[in-house]
Amino acid sequence: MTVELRPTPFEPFAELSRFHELMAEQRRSAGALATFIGTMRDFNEGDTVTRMTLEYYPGMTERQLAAIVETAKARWQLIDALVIHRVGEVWPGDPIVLVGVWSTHRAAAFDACRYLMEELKSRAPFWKKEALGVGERWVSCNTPGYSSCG
Amino acid sequence: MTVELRPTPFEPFAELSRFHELMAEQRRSAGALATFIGTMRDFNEGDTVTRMTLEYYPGMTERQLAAIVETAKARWQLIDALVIHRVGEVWPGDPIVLVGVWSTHRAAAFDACRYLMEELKSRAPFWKKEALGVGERWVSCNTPGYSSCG
Amino acid sequence: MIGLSEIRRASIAMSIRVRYFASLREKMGRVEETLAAEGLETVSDVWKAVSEGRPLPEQILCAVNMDYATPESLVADGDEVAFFPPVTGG
Amino acid sequence: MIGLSEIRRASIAMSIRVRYFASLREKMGRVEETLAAEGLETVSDVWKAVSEGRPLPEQILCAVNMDYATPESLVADGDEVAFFPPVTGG
Repeated sequence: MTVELRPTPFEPFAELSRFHELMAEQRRSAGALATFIGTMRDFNEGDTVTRMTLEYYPGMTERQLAAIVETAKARWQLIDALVIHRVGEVWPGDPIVLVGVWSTHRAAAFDACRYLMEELKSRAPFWKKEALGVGERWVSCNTPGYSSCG
Repeated sequence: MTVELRPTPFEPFAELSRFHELMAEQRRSAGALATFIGTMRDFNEGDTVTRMTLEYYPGMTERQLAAIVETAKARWQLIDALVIHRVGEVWPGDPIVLVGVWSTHRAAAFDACRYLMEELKSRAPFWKKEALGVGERWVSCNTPGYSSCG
Repeated sequence: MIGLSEIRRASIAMSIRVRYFASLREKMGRVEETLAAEGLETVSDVWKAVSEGRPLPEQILCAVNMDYATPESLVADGDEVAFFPPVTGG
Repeated sequence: MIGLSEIRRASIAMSIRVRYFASLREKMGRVEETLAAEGLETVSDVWKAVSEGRPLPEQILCAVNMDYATPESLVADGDEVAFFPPVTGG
């Protein structure tokens, strides 16, 4: 189980590929990989966003992410998990968060991946400040993730 | 929305990366990408599986996959979706299925990705025949995917 | 007088193509066959025609022209009917 | 007689480090401060000490030693207490 904070841009597919290959024999028995990649949008609440700064709480952020991953590991049968989250300045189109969950069964992979994302969004100490055309503003809250559009 | 049947091995992360890049400007506004990758396990029902043959129904398989994707598109607000499924001979560790769903919101991406996988497994005409140490056998049914281990 | 091409067209039109897949294909010992359409009104009739009158096993799925169907679904000249076991993709 | 090093140790131990993040950090106009621990029993006491006696705003989250806490959570000498707005990562 790997949790990383990244101060510089990352390429999510290359990260997933590298992590997957490093699993060697184990990956053969995995069977299911569910992932989520969140990238920065160039709009929010009707405004164009040109840049964003991600603040975090060094020490607590890592601690909370590790706790969330441990809970997922205890709750589902997982082979491995990878969580990468950007900090610092990000631009539209930049990946912000990557969650990957390897399991023998797809239900566990899907459930754990979503759980990690929802917990990360509601518990991990990160704060987004958006740079607009004129001025800046803090994002005030995250949208709940379990509502369906269907 | 792209649906492909592949008679030869594919690299899921490279496929996702290529598809993602081709989206150009649109991807900037996507925000959320949920994916599922299913790889061949080297065991099933307690036996070592050395090889597998994926049979399909040319014409109907493509038609059913396209219908499933259309239904997802009507039900959720999606930017794009990619479905790749292997046919022919596969070996342990080989990717079998890749589903990627791009959306503005993570709930739609997660829900639609899972919907596509469950529908694909229950409706798309594919059949697996496993080669064991001695002999071969048809996989008799897919496990339901909505049960949680939690 | 009926020309050869008309006979051929008629014989093609008045038939139903039946296809089998996976374990059912192996059990039937054939990949496909073409039936004369006369007297075949439903998928169930088609199955009986190819299986010496036996009823369609409960777990066997059927399709007409590549859409899922039921044993009661109607069939017509030129249709493609398929029978296969539960699908196991993904 | 108390030596200088003992005084220093005591002054370090008898303190609580308070940290602020994001919009709250900007509102407070400071990143962190160190309070004398005397008379501070709960997170709520710490907040009152840094905000001229005002109650902790409902939406502000708090942590003690990097674990989430409530206004009623106890604090002790040497603790790190943090206040911040709702998190918006992911």
